[in-house]
Parts: sequence; C-alpha cells; structure tokens
Amino acid sequence: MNAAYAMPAGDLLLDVQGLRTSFHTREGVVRAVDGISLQIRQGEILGLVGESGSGKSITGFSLMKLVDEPGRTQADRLFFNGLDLQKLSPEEYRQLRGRDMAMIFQDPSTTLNPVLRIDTQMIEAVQAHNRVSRQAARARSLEVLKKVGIPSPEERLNVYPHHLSGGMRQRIAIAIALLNSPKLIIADEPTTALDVTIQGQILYEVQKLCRETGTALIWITHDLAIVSGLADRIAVMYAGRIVETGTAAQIIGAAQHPYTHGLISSIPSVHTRGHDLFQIPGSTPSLLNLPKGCPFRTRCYRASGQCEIDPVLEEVAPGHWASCWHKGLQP
Amino acid sequence: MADNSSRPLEPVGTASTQDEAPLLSVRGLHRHFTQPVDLIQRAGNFFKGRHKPQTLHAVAGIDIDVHGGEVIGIVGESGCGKSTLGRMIAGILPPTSGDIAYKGRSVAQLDAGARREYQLGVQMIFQDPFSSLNPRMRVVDIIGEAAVVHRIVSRAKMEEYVAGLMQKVGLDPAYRFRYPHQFSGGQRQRIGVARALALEPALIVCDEAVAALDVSIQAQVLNLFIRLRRELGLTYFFISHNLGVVSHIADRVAIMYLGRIVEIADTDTIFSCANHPYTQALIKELPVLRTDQRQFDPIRGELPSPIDPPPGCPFHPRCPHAMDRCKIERPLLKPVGESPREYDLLHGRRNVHQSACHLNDPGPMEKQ
Amino acid sequence: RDLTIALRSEPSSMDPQFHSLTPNTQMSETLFDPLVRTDAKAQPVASLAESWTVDGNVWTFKLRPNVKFADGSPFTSEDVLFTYARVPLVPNSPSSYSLYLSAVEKVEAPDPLTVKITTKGPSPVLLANLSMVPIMSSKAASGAAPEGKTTVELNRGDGLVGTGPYKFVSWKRGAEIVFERNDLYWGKKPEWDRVIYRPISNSAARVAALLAGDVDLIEDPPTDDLPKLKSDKNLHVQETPSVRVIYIALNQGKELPPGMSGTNDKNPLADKRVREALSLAIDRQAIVERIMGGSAQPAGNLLAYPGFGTSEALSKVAPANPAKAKELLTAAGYPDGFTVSLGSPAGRYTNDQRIAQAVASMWARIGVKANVETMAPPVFFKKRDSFAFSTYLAGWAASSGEMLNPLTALVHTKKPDLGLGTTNWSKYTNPELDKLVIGASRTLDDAKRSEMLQKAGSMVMEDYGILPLQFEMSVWAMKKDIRYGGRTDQMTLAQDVTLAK
Amino acid sequence: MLLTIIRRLLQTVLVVLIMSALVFAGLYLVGDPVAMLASPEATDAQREALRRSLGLDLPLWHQYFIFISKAAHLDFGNSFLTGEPAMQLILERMPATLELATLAIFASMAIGVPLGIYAGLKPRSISARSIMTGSVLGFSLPNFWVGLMLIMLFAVILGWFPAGGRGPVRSFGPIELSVFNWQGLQNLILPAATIAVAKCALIIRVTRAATRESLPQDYIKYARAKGLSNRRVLSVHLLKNILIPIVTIGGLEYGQVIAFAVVTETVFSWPGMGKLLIDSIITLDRPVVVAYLMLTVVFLALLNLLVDIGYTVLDPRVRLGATA
Amino acid sequence: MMVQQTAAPALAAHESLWRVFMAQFLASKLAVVGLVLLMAFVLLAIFAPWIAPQNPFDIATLDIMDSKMPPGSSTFDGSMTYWLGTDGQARDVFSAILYGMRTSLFVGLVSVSAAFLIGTTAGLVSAYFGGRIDAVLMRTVDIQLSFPAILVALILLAVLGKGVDKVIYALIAVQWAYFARAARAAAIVERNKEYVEAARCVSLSWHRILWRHIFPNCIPPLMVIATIDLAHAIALEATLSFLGVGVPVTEPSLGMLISNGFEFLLSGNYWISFFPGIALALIVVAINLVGDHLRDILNPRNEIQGVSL
Ligand SMILES: Nc1ncnc2c1ncn2[C@@H]1O[C@H](COP(=O)(O)OP(=O)(O)OP(=O)(O)O)[C@@H](O)[C@H]1O
Ligand SMILES: Nc1ncnc2c1ncn2[C@@H]1O[C@H](COP(=O)(O)OP(=O)(O)OP(=O)(O)O)[C@@H](O)[C@H]1O
Ligand SMILES: [Mg+2]
Ligand SMILES: [Mg+2]
Repeated sequence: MNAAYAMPAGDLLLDVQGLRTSFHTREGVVRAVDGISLQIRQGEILGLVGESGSGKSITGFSLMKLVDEPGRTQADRLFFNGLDLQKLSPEEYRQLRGRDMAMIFQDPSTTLNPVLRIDTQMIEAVQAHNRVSRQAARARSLEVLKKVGIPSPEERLNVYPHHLSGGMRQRIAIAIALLNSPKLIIADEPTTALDVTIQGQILYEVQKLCRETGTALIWITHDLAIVSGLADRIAVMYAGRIVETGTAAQIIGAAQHPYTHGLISSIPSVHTRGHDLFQIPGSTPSLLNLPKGCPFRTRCYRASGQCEIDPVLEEVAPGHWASCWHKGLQP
Repeated sequence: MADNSSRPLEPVGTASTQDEAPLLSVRGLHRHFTQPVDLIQRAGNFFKGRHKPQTLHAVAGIDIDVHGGEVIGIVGESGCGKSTLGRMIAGILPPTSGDIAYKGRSVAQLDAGARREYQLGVQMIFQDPFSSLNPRMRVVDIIGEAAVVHRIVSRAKMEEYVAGLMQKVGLDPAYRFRYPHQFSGGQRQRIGVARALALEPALIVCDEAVAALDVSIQAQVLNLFIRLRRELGLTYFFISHNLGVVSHIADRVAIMYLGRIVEIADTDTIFSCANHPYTQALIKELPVLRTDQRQFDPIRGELPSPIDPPPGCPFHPRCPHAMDRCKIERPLLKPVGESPREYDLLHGRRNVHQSACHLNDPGPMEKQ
Repeated sequence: RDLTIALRSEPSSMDPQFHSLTPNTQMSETLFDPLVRTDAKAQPVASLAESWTVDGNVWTFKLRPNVKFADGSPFTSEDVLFTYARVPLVPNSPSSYSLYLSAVEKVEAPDPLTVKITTKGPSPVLLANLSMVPIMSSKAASGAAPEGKTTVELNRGDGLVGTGPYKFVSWKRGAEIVFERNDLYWGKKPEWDRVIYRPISNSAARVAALLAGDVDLIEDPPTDDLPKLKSDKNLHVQETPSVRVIYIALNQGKELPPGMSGTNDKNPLADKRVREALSLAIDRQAIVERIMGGSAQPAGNLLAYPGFGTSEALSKVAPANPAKAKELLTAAGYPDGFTVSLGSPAGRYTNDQRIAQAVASMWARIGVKANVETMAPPVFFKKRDSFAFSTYLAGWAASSGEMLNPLTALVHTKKPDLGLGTTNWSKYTNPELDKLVIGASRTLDDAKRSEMLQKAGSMVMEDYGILPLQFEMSVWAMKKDIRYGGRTDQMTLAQDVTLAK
Repeated sequence: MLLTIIRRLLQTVLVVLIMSALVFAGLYLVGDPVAMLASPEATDAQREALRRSLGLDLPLWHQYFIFISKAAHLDFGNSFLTGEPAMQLILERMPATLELATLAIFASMAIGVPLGIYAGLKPRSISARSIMTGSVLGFSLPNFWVGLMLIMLFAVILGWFPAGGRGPVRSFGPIELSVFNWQGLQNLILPAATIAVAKCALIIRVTRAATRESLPQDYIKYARAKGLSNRRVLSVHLLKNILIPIVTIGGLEYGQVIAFAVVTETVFSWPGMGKLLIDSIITLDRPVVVAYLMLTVVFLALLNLLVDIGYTVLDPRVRLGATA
Repeated sequence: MMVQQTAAPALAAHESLWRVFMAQFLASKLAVVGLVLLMAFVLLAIFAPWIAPQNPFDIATLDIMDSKMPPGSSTFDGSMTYWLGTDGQARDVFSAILYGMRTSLFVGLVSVSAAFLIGTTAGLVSAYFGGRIDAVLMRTVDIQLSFPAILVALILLAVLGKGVDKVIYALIAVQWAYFARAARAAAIVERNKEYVEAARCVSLSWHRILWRHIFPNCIPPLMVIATIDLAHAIALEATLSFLGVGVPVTEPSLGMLISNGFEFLLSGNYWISFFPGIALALIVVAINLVGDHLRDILNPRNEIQGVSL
C-alpha cells in the first residue's frame, strides 16, 4: 500500500499520501484526484504528466488549498517542510502560500491582473508575507526580476501586463513566485501557451534557478518531451491517479505502464515520419463514470479480465513504481 | 532508392507527371493590416505629422508552389503570419497584393464557375475545435449545410451524405443529430475535417489543426489526416508551430519569420541540414524525449513587432551570427546546398532547398 | 406669519403686461393695482381710481391721492399713461394685453390725479377690461428698451414696483416666488409678512404637500380628495362658484364631420332634435356628484346665474331623460343612433377625460356611440382648430364675468378678423343671435344690455347650439386657521387670505 | 486623445444638427404654439401678430435656418412662453437636477456595489437571493409609482420628509444647492431615493454579474496563490476589475437621470430641468425644448467621453480612440 | 484501421439543446414559479373576455352612479358584485385589471418583439459589415438614445393619433436602439469566432452566415435583454399613461389604471390603484424571475460545460 513504497522520510520536503479531491456536482461526485501520493526532496524537479482532465492542475491546487467551491480535499498524510498542512488554519495556510510554496499558472495572459501594474502585483506579494516598506519590497522585486533574466527590469515594473509579451509575462510570474524564496514551486503548464523558442528560454531560466537556489519544483505538463530533459523524476497521471512514477530515465527508457507507452510513442517527430503514429484509442473518460477497476482498461491494448480489479502501485525497479496488472516494457 | 521505400505515403492516385503545373501557386503575396487614418487625423497631421497609418505587414511577400498530393508544412513563431497566409490561400482573406493561381489560373481573374471551383476546392480546418464549430447547429447541419447550399447533394440525400463523411473521419454516424458540445475535442476536430471534406476539396489548409489536442488525441487526428490523404489524394497546407508535428506529416517544410519564408526545403533536408540560423535554433529547441537531463540553451530575444520590423534581416537582433550587413540588407530566398537532389530531378519538382541568409553568400573573404 | 401657497401652475412671467393668464394675473394683482378692480363677484370696484364718470365715449377717472409705490415714489396719472402706452410695446407677448385696450382711442392726463380715456365707441366692458391692466411705476419701469424695463428685467424684479399690498422679493423658477408686505400700501394692511408661492402642478402632490403641512393653502385640490379633505379637522375647504363652464360643442356643419358614421352621409348634429336628444341624454347631476365630487353645478347656460346677463329661467337644468331623448332621435330618423367622435383634452380642465367618458357612456344609452379621443392639450387644440372632431369637450372662463364674453367667443358666427366667434369651432351660426350680441356690446345701459344678453342666451340654449355641462367650482383647501373667500375668476389673491377668527 | 475628443465633438455637432431638425419637425407636427399661447379671445390679427413676432410665420426650413445661424452664435432663442432666453431658463434649473441626480447615483452606488458583490460572492445564499428578488422589483416598477408610494408613506403618513419641492438652498455664486443644509437635504431625500431605487437595482445586477464573471478568473486565484489576504483580493483585485462595468453603467445612467428625470421631478415638483422639459413640451415651447435637447446631447456626449476616459484609467488595456 | 469511437460517456444520446435547456430551466424553483405565474397572467389576459364579469372597454355598460364603489359592493340593481370595487369611471376593477393586463402584455410583447426584430437586424448588419454602415447605424442609435421617450411618444402620438397601436410604435421607437446596441456587441464577439470563418470558407452567403450562424448565437444575451425590456416596456407604457400620452382612456392598461387610481389614493379609495399595482408588480417580477434564470443558464460559461451543469 501507500506506506509500502514511501521513501525514507527525512529530507522530504513534501510528503503526500492518499490525496483525494472531489467535486460534488449535480450529476455526481467527480473524483478529480483520487488518492495520489507524491514525495519531493529539496531541490528536486518532479514532472507531473498526463492527459487533459487527468487531474494535474487540481493536484497542484489541492496542495495550495486553492480548490474552487464544490471541491473538497483530504489526504492520509500531507506534510510539507515538516508541517502537517491539514492542521493549518486558513490564515496559516495563507501565510504559507506564496512564501514557502508558490505556484505558476498556465496562461500568463490571464494570471496577472490586467488592471494592476506589475510593481503593484509584485510589491503586494512581498508585503503579504514580510513587514517591509514599499521601497524595500520594490527593491526586492527588482532584484528578482534581474535574476530571471528580464532586460531593463526597472521599466517593466512600471507597466501593465498587456504591455508585455507572453514570454515576458510568464517570466514575471516566475519572478513573483521566487519573490519570497519558496521551498517549492508548482508550475502548472507554464510554457504551454508559449512559442518553442520562448519555451526554451523559460526552461533555461527555471533550470538555472532551481539549481542555484535549491528550490523544489513540480512541473505539470502534458508533454513528456519537455519534462524528459528537465525533471529528475516523472509521475504519469491518468484519471486522477498516478499510474507510473520513476526517474526520468526510467520512465522514458523503460516505461512499464501501457498508458505511458502510449504517451511516449504517440509523440510525432521526424523519426515517425512515414509511419502511422501509435495511438491510444478512444478519448479521456469522463471522471463521472470511470470503468470499474483500472480506469485505463477500456483503452488499453493489454487489458484483460483481471483489470476489473483495481491495480496497485508496485515497485518494478528501485524508485520506479507502476500500477498495472500487465506491466512491462513496450514490445 | 532504398530511401524511397520508406515513403509509403506517396499518394496513390496522383502520381505527378513531369510537366504538371502546381495545384496552387503563390507569387509575391502580401497582406497588410492598416489602422485607417480618418479625416480628422489627417487634419491633425496637417499640424503635427504624427498620425501615419500604422501598417502591420502580416505577410510580406511570399512565393510558394503547392503541388497536387503533397503536404507542405508551414512553421513559425506566433504572429509570424502563418494563419494570415493560410486564410489568404483559403480565400477567406483577400491579399493586399500578389497573386494566387489555382490550377494554373490566377484567382483574381477567374470567372464565376471557376471561382466556385477554387472556393470549394480549397478548404480549411481550424485550430480551435471549440470555437470553430457553431455551438447551435447539429453536426449533420454543420457538415452538410455547405454541400446542400452548393448543390453537391440534394437536401433529401444530405443525411446519407453526412453519414458517409462521418464514417470516413471515424465518427459514429449515429451521433449526427448531436450538438458540438456533446463531443470531445478530438471528435470535434473530426467534425471539422468532415465539414471540409464535404465539399470534395483538392487542397486543405490545416491551421494548427492539432495544436489544441492532447498528445494521444493528436496522434489519432494526425493518423486520420494521413489516411485521408492516402485515400482521397488530398493536398495539405499544414500550418503549425510545432516542428515535431510538421516533421511527422509534411513532405516539405517552409519556415516563416515575420511574414516571410526564411527557409524552405524537403523535410529531411530541413532536419538534416538546416541552413538558416533561425531554423537551426528551432530544431535545437524542439523538445525531444530523452533519458538524460538536458542543458537548455535557447536563442535570446523575442519576436520583434511586425508593425516595426527591424531593418535588414528581420532575424538579426536574435541571430548569433549577425554581421553588419544583416542590419542593413535583407537577405533574399536563394537556393542553397548542392544541385537538386536526385528525387527532385526525377519528379521534375523545383522544390529545391532555399534559404534567406547572408551567410550563404560568398563572404568578402572568399570573394577576394 | 408667512403664508405658503401651492399654485396649480407657475406664472410664465412677472411682467404684468406679458401674458394674460390667470397665474400671471393673480401675481400682478397682488403686486399692483389697476385703476378699477373687480371684486370676488366680478363687479367693478374702485382701486387706484377713487371714482369715475362716463360721458358717451369719454371716461374720466379721479385717482386716489397720496398713493405711494413700494419704492416710495408717488403715484400719479403719469404712471397710468406710461402703463397704457407700454402695453402694445411688449414684444413677443404670447397673449397680449392690447386686447383689453382695444376699445381705447386715447388716454389723457389733464392733471396728476385725473385720467381721461376716450373709447372708440360705446364700451360697456371697459371697466372690466381696465381691471386687467395694473398700473406700473413710470419711474421704476422706464428703461432703454422701447417698452422700458423688458420682460426679462421685470422677471428678475428689476422695475417690478407697484402700489399693491405686497412687493416682490424673489422668484426661483419652478421652485418658489416670494413676496413681502408693502408697508407703504394705501389700503388695509395685509395679514402676512411674507407670501411664498410654490408651483406644484401635480394635483396629488399638492394635496400631499398640504397634508404634510408643507404649505398653508392649495389651489384646486383634486375633486376626488374633497370628501376626505372636508372631513379632515385640520383643514378647511373653500368652494366658490366660478365663471368657468364646461361644455360640449357639436359640429353642426353641412358636411359630414370627421369621426362620424352610420348616418347616411348626413350630419345629424345639424338637426336640432338630435342636439336636444344628446343634451337630454346627459345626466349632469350624476357627473357633478360622481365625478366632480359635488364641487360643480349642473349648467343650463354659459354663465352661472346670477352672473350679469344670465336669465333665471336657465338656472334650472332639465333632468336627464333618456327615454325622451330616444324618442327625439327616432323622430329625427336615427332610431339606432349613430357614431361620433368626442374629443377631449387630457388634463386641461378638472377631470376632463373622465367627464368625456361619462358623457360617452350616457350617450351610449340612447344608441349614440361616441369614440372618446383624449389627447395632450396642444394636440387637442390643434385638432380642434382644424375641425377634426364631430363633438368635443372644452371649457370656457368668462373672464369679464358677464354673458357677453362667452356669447361672443363661443356661439357668435365665426368672424375671427373681428374677434367674434374666435372659439366657435362648432360651425354654429344664428344671425339673430349675432345681431343681439353685437347690439349688447354697444349698449351702455346695463338693464337693457342684460336683457339683450339674456335673450341671446336663451336663444342658444333653445337651439341646443352648444351643450353646457357644468359650472366648475373653484376650490381651495387650507389649514384650518386660514380662510380664503374664493373668487369666481379662480384667482388666489394672497391679500385676501386671512387668519380664521 | 485630443483627436478623439475633437472627433467626438464633431460627431456631437452632427447629432445636434440632426436632432434639432427632428425636434423642429416633430413639434411642428404636434401642434401650433400660437394656439396654446394666445388668449382664446384673441382676434386673428392678434394671432397673426404673435405668429410674426415669434417668427412662426416663416416656412419651417427657414425658421430652422434662422435658429441654426443664431445657435452658431450661442443664441438659442427666447422661450415662447416666458420671453426669457431659453438656454438661461435651462441652466438656471440645472443645479437642481444635477444635485438630485448626483445624490441618487452616489446613493445607489454606495448601496448597490456592496450588495452586488455580496450577492455575487454567495450566489446561492438566502440573503443574496432576496437581494436579487428585491432588485427585480426596484428595477421594473414604474418610477412614478415608487415616488408616489414614498410620498404616501414618508411624507403623508409618517411626516418625516416634505412631500415635494426643493426647500431652502445655499448659494455658491450662481449655483444654488440644497444638499448643504438639513432642511434642503430633507427635501432632496425622497426624490433621490425614488431614482436610487431603480438605479440601485441596476447597479446591484451589474455588480453581481461582474463579480460572478471575475471570480473564476485566473487572476483572482493567482492573487490567492500569492498568499494575499481575502480582503486584499476582494478590495483590490476583484473591485478594480468589476469597477469597469460599474463605472460604465453608472456613468451612462447618470447621464440618463440628468437628462430625463422628468417623471421624478414631476411627482416631487422638483424644480429641475426635466420638469421644465415636460412643461415646455406640453406648451409647445419649442426654443426651450430644442435648447434642452441640444444641451442634453452635448452633455451625454461629454459624459460618454468622460466614461471612456475613466475606462482608460480603470482598464489600462483600453486606449482612447482605439476603436473608432 | 481504428474507426471505432467511444463518445464521452457523460452524454446521453440524442440530447437536444432544447431538452438541456428545459432541464436547466426547470432546475430553478424560483424561475418555474415565475414562469407559471407569467403563463397564468398571459392566460388570464387572453381569456379576459370570457372571465371578466364586465367589459370595461364597453362604455355603454358603465353607469357613472356605480363609480368608486369599495370592494365587495354590488351594482345598483344587484346583478353583479364588484369584488375589487370600481374605479372613478364605474369600471369593475377586477375586469379592468384583466383587460388592462391584456393591453399591457400586448403592448409589451408586441413592442418588444418588434424592437427586437428591428434592433437585432440593425445590430447584426452593423457588426457584420462594419465601416460606413456601422457608423451610420450606430449614430442613429445614439440620436435615438438621446431623445427622451416621452418626447418621442408625444410626437408620434400627435402625428399618428392616439391608440394602443400608436403607443406600440412609440415604444418600438424608444426600444429598438437598445437591441441594436446589444446585438451589435454580441455579434462582434461572434463574428470573430472561428466558426464564422469556417462558414465563409465553405462559401456561404453573407445573409446565411448572419442569420443562420451568427444570429442564433447572439440570442442568449438578447433574450435576457428582451425579458428585462418586456418588464420595462410595461412600466414605460404606465409612465406614458401617467404623463398623459399613453393608451386611450377608454381602453386602460394596467399602468393607466394605476396612475388614474392614484388620484383616489389620498381620498382613501385605495383599491382603484392598489390592485392594478399588485398585478403589475407580480407580472414584472414573474418576467424578471424568468429572465434572471434565463440569463444564468444562457451564460456562455455554462454553455461550455453543456449538459454537465
Ligand atoms: N469546479 C469543478 N467542478 C467539477 N469538476 C471539476 C471542477 N474543476 C475541475 N474539475 C474536473 O476535475 C478534473 C481534473 O481537472 P484538472 O484541471 O486537474 O485537469 P488537468 O489535468 O489540469 O487538465 P489540463 O491539461 O486540461 O489542464 C477534470 O475532469 C475536471 O472536469
Ligand atoms: N484582422 C487583423 N487585423 C489586424 N492585425 C491582424 C489581423 N489578423 C492578424 N493580424 C496580425 O498579423 C500578424 C500575423 O498574424 P497571424 O494570425 O497570421 O499569425 P500566426 O502566425 O498565425 O500566429 P499564431 O501562431 O499565434 O496563430 C499578427 O501580428 C497579428 O496580430
Ligand atoms: Mg490543468
Ligand atoms: Mg495562427
């Protein structure tokens, strides 16, 4: 069970076990996150990969306690930096957000408040956690802006978000995340809305910063290719569960779960030219009526009767876990 | 020759002959967007000459030939004019200047019948599977409306016709009375494909047709495109910012930068020996699966504003090899590399590798 | 103590010679005095002229001595000359005062206390007319413009100096007009230190203001509220018969009037029997009781008895008799009735629309279907003046208080160039009546004139040339410690408002 | 910016020209001012004289032409009824309307915005639902009815406020205002409340809609993710965004109230411009009606411009004149 | 070849937009109450001649002696009871309310539908073509909006004469501009969506695109405006009546009944305006309840979630 594969606690920054977030809607209960477990050490980069709707963002929001109204979160164990997050008061949680645990959202054009200047949005983030003067907060903002490689940061502070390009805005968002030197940054698909060259720039900055500051990072994406070069470890999500997790090399090189196989081989490239792409049939199931047992079983090329029983995560190699009755390398 | 065997996608029915004219040929195509200057602003100019019309050169002179049965990939950063080009080709947007010729005849001078043939013959598939389908129409109407309007089928036969199309794109015809919101993204994109196919087009412009889809669904749709091409002998004008997708599907790739094509060549050529520094950078940035950690080393700078493009080579502010000349003189698209390859000679195609970069010119040193 | 009066409508100007209209006149009658004024019963009484004599066309007025204007300057015949000379000079006057001086040939001032007026012919209504033209101060009202002080200047109080019981303080348009006591007044000291007029045109709001205690006296409360106001112990209601008659005019022209149908292209209204039937069908008493809240009198004439020139015979109104009316209709050849239009202004006269509807429903009983067309007053008058109705309801105030006035305006054959039949929009014409009316207007002998007018009056009534409905009562409601006697001309004169004993 | 203003002014001039022509033609069709003004006993000659002296004997287009050429010199003619310059009559009454409208709009903002935000934050709560249902009533009951009911209740039955009229004023140069003394304010309260009831309902709805629109936006969630307190998120991030529609609607409604407070002013005998307008329409006092509407058009245009400028202040994304 | 597809399982087969819409609509009890109330009023209005004990429009049946009777009194001859009393014209208030509702609803519905039609056409055309056409149409709208409704009504009623139809013209003239603005705003948003481009791409004619593609998508915001405007039109008609330029006095609307009745309020004859007032308030609230809920469910945000709401 969960505890069985728990890594030795100790230098664990984040220790999540059995995290569940569900939405009670009129049609029924949507289990957006259905008992996932994550462990992150300091300075580690975790790639969280999965299809749209698999619950990646909700995982991030659950950790930040930012899940919207009908949503409810609970966990067997939710420790961050030695704190039991489930015991925190709302005010303590607010203190935590943005200070120890920061988040970067997907679309930089909607996350920055369009009617507030950049400096306002940065200064308030500093002042929300530190009793400092505006000047000091501003100075801090300037410093961080420089760190994320923004040219002429002084000018950028005085403009509104719409004056900036998408890449620039995302860098501002990264800077805001870094303002209070958090221990963990949750980046929810921060480059999906950006161009390849700009994405490259952002990845470069993030990689550099994580190395320099030792900040841990959860990088949420649906593109395995991105995290393969960035993350230390990768977790693959499907329908609210983690179906496979391991080091980047293990996942990319020796994926065990059929879903991971599908993800890997459906990526088009110049090498797949001239061949049909491998495709996972069907589409993402609705979380309202998942098939019994393994949720992937209706799309799985290895599915059998056994799959109607819930599979459990099993360690296939040190640090490499997969939850499938028919796990194995792709033929 | 062994090389050729790995090209199972060669269209079956449309083996091109030596002297066949391109299906579509674009010459000197421009598209400007102007904020018009009204009377009062002009009066204002009289005193203070400030209000020049702000002209945005979305497409600034493009020549390209599309041959029957091939897939041309257009790649470039956001805002470089890919969609504008695609829309002009599809006849939705009139060009500011330049000429589009369909089956050898200039579109501007077509008579009504031929114009209709062109308009129906070139169809488009859009990026956003959500906003490109009218949320208040049933699938059967979305797909069949135009075919009925253009008398391709009678109203009575429409359902049958639509059912056939749905089958063709892998949708269950039983769903034809549903509304778009009842479909998933991938299914919607198939509806879009069926809508385009309904008019029996020869050329389909795919504007970021898979960009909004998940990897697994993207694979399904890409496979569908390839299958349809094979079955129907379609020609694709495939626009994407994702070099990976383009490399998978396209025969030829054109790289656009700020409204111009900076490099065009066979897909293999582009990936094996990219000539333009921008192309090289793009290929380097391309995220690929790897088992090791990667050192990111991006090109600096951002795409300049098309309203106020840099003089000379538009890429020079970001180019690691920029020279003085690049700041003044805009390089022209010229053939590069060795003589046309065997394959091209065989097929009489003029799709030689071309690139617009001063580095290809014999430098002053060499000249001496 | 101050007196606050809620006016039904605001005066259009303070210039006593700009616009001849009741709201204006009641202001100028408070600020100024005419040579002769009319009392509450519309009889001429001495004002600035102590006495007068008439000799054919020449009238000699003896002016009251020691009268001072509010600014302290003495009143002399000079001021009378100035005043009368100014009348025709006032530009753009919407309703000119020259009407009242039209009979005057010349005005002379033999000495400071005598004024001699020569008329163009015998003018029995001269005194009544002169009462409408109050005397201004030649000193204060002289100015650069041809007319002296302009209307605009007077509106601001500049040159607005009279001999009246009150003097002008301020006027905020739409809000209030303030007068204060004129200590130099020659007559009886008025009761109030200051008089504040507040125009409140919505009648319900006027009542509300009185009930809320904001004002002391209101003009013209809605008739429906009268029972409640009368029973309110804190209030006092004054009802006074007025010189206004509400009537129905019937288009008696040869050709078919608009809005009429079912008559074989003839105009049944040209038939006296039909007119009589229509009159008999109307239950005037019911209208007075149920619509006018009792504050009106059924009318059988154009002016209430005992006004000058009214006959006692016509003071009783024949009761409604639908049966007889039906017979008359049948006799006239309309057993099944016919259809007419009944025009009425909306909100010009008290309860005008409702009366029109009531009349229509009464006519319906005898088979005459009347389509009631009510409309905003300007629209109504425009249509009426183009003969767009087959019948219409309107009102007339005999401002001079005698029969000659309504007879001249309403039933004399239309000769607008002579000022005769100006409001006769019914195409009624009776040469004999015309002769009588003209004769009366030239007769100075009161007895003889009265007789002629009575005869003329009876003539119209017997002709059913016009159907008078009721005489309005002028109504005032006030706090219980205040009394106002009321006036037939419907004016509210602050100087006549007193504290209750 | 300057160009935009000039362009707007030119457009306004055009609108004014068209509109005054329409009013000329319209009032001409309604009736004959002379028939309204002249004493019923007046002779034809007197009527003719009056007609001539008012310039009504000329063909309509000629009258219009004269009017326009005079208006170009800011002479808008004299009122038929009072002989006073029409524009002056209107301007005299403007302060009364302005203070009524301003108080009403401010009151409705002060009440409507918090209620609207509340209803938007807790859309399903009982109190939010009652707020919304209440606003339905305020929003769609005829204004005159509300006014009369307020009079009935507060003036007649309870006697707390005067039933109408303006009450004492305090002069500030040529401008007289009644807000600054207690009695004057008492007079102002009921009419302002009548207007505010309707406008408040509107503001509540706009605010609620904007709040509901803004709340699920990423920037709100992001603000929370930064660790900002709830108060700051609502009072800065949310409020600044919802202010944009509120100010737009508020500004436009303010214009409407000022321009056409006819009904309220009639019910409360409030000596403002609206009452003047209705009186002038009834008496066919064309110069006043035309001058009034010209003033209104210019005023509304200016207000629109101000709202647009306010827009650029509130929403930096909007550039003035970006959309011609 | 893979052709088999699984539809998103959450979707029941053949669920039409209309059914979804109805399901959503019925989900709100308040809105259902509003709708039921509204339907009841409409039915009462339609069948007024059969329900009402008296035809208050028929002047011949009115006897002035029966005016201002309190609720529950009977006619002079005892043949009929005035359950809600009579007004100053001796009309049975209950009958007058039924007939007045007929007039008010008729005026409201017809004027709003016509204004909807005219305004929407103008707005759509304006948005689709832009440029000159847009400028001209929108300036016309501006002019229209800077005219007070009362002036428009007065002029129109003067030119055309009085009558229910004339009031309707006046209301149309006043209201179309709002629809034009709203339709234009909505259509501009829609015009820039890809499905319009797609329709152009398959060479459909502009009027087809405008009416078959853009218009249906502009309906939700317009519907909301229409419901609000319906309440507004009824109120506006009442106001016009109050100012004396409304419907003919012989065919009173609810608004006219109220404003006539106010003259009697102070004198204690409350029923003359109270009951019509209640009826008007109920109608208006019912319309708004329906409209409010429409606004909620027609909100495009819910649209995306489709059935899942
Ligand atoms: N407020 C909500 N009410 C009900 N269901 C919700 C709500 N928010 C999210 N969900 C559901 O939770 C599931 C997970 O959503 P989530 O946003 O985490 O997906 P994701 O993996 O981030 O996808 P994407 O790649 O599209 O961002 C989805 O199926 C979604 O429908
Ligand atoms: N209708 C328009 N009016 C004004 N400018 C336009 C218009 N359409 C496009 N543009 C501008 O033209 C340029 C090219 O736009 P285009 O949509 O062709 O880019 P793209 O390469 O398709 O970008 P993306 O990858 O974001 O779709 C952009 O700068 C865009 O802002
Ligand atoms: Mg997500
Ligand atoms: Mg594009």
